[in-house]
Amino acid sequence: MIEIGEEEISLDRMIQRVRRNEAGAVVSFLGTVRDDGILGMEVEAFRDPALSEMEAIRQEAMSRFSLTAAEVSHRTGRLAVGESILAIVCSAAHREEAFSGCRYILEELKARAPLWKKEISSDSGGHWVEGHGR
Amino acid sequence: MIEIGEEEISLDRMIQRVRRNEAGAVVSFLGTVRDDGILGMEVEAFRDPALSEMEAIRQEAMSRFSLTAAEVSHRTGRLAVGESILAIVCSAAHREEAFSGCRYILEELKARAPLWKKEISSDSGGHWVEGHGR
Amino acid sequence: MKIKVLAFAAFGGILGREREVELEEEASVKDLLDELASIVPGFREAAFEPSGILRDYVLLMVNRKRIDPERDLSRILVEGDELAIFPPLAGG
Amino acid sequence: MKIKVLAFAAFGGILGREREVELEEEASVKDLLDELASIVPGFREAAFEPSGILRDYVLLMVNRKRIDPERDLSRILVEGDELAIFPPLAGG
Repeated sequence: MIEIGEEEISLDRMIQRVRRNEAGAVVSFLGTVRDDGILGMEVEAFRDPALSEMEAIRQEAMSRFSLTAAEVSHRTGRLAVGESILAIVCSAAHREEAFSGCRYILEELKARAPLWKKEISSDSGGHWVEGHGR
Repeated sequence: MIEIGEEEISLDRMIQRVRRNEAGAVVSFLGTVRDDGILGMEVEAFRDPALSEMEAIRQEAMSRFSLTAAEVSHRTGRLAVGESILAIVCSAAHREEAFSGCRYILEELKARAPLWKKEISSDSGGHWVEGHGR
Repeated sequence: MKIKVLAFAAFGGILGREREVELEEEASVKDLLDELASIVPGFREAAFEPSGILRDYVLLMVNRKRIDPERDLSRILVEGDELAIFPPLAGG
Repeated sequence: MKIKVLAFAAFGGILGREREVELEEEASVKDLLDELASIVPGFREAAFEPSGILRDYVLLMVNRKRIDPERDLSRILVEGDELAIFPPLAGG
């Protein structure tokens, strides 16, 4: 499952969904809004291209690392400090593949999915996080 | 929190407990009984030394990778295919530290904590998994 | 002809998230960017170097496919095309 | 004197998970292992090479601290000591 939405991410349900009898390892990554003296964050997506790119990345990870399952969920909209931004969950027969797959999806998503984050500061303004992805 | 016990692991609660406003990343590993043509697994621990070693490993990971929090839970007793054996959860300011800390705890635990696994096969017997840790 | 323009992140603040621009037939991507620069305050400074070259951090899609600003600014648009303009990606 | 013996994994199957062994005063870890070999069927074959050397995969703790079978088999035990015997670790 690939999703982009405003609702709270249910990491627990994602983990339950990727569990398989033939998988011995499940690795998950949860990205949250870190308190850097900000009030929160605003996440924006170019939704359909972002979903396609995330699905392409998921498929690459599945075949490259022989994953048994993988899910990615990215939130958009206004998020408070501590809230979830992104969750990635991968299952595989062995731990190496599950770790590598999760890391791969995370790095590729940052580089390739059309998503942006604005840090909301106390002065009712904010600034867009400088992107590195192209 | 470090724990060894017979009860089902609540990975979700572990993840909730390591979330912090100053942490931007939570990485978790869940090890489950993989279906290798076995009926299940029996996990045995030398309980107190295993708890001490797991706590020592947790502390090493906390300082080496600047983790904000880390928890480890290992089950013992008879486990069916698909059930959880082990969960490790780490939070950190950034993703690199959270991934490295989780991986470190997993590898050190396998090498250093006095725990053993027996694969239960269909013929009512089974065999102890050959250990690599000393 | 009408071209839809989508803008994200800082460019959304300047251009608005979505707008339609009326252009002559046979207009190129570069013509569209010039038109935006002439009608939207602040867009020229945000998107172009003082020398008139498109800034490095301006990324473009036509009909949801990335185009190369070095090569494809001369691409001719047709009625109903959609241009998306955004800074480097920063999700995750 | 009485020494407690804990055994895990395959050694638990041979020795039982926990037992007490009665030894002469001043007995060493090696004496304890020899006593186990003489009273418990199968333990000698499981723990020792045919040459009489302790097998590589036999790991030992005295009072929950690991001891080195190369160096510490001559260690003298005292009443109430606890020996743990187990194969290489295999958790996780």
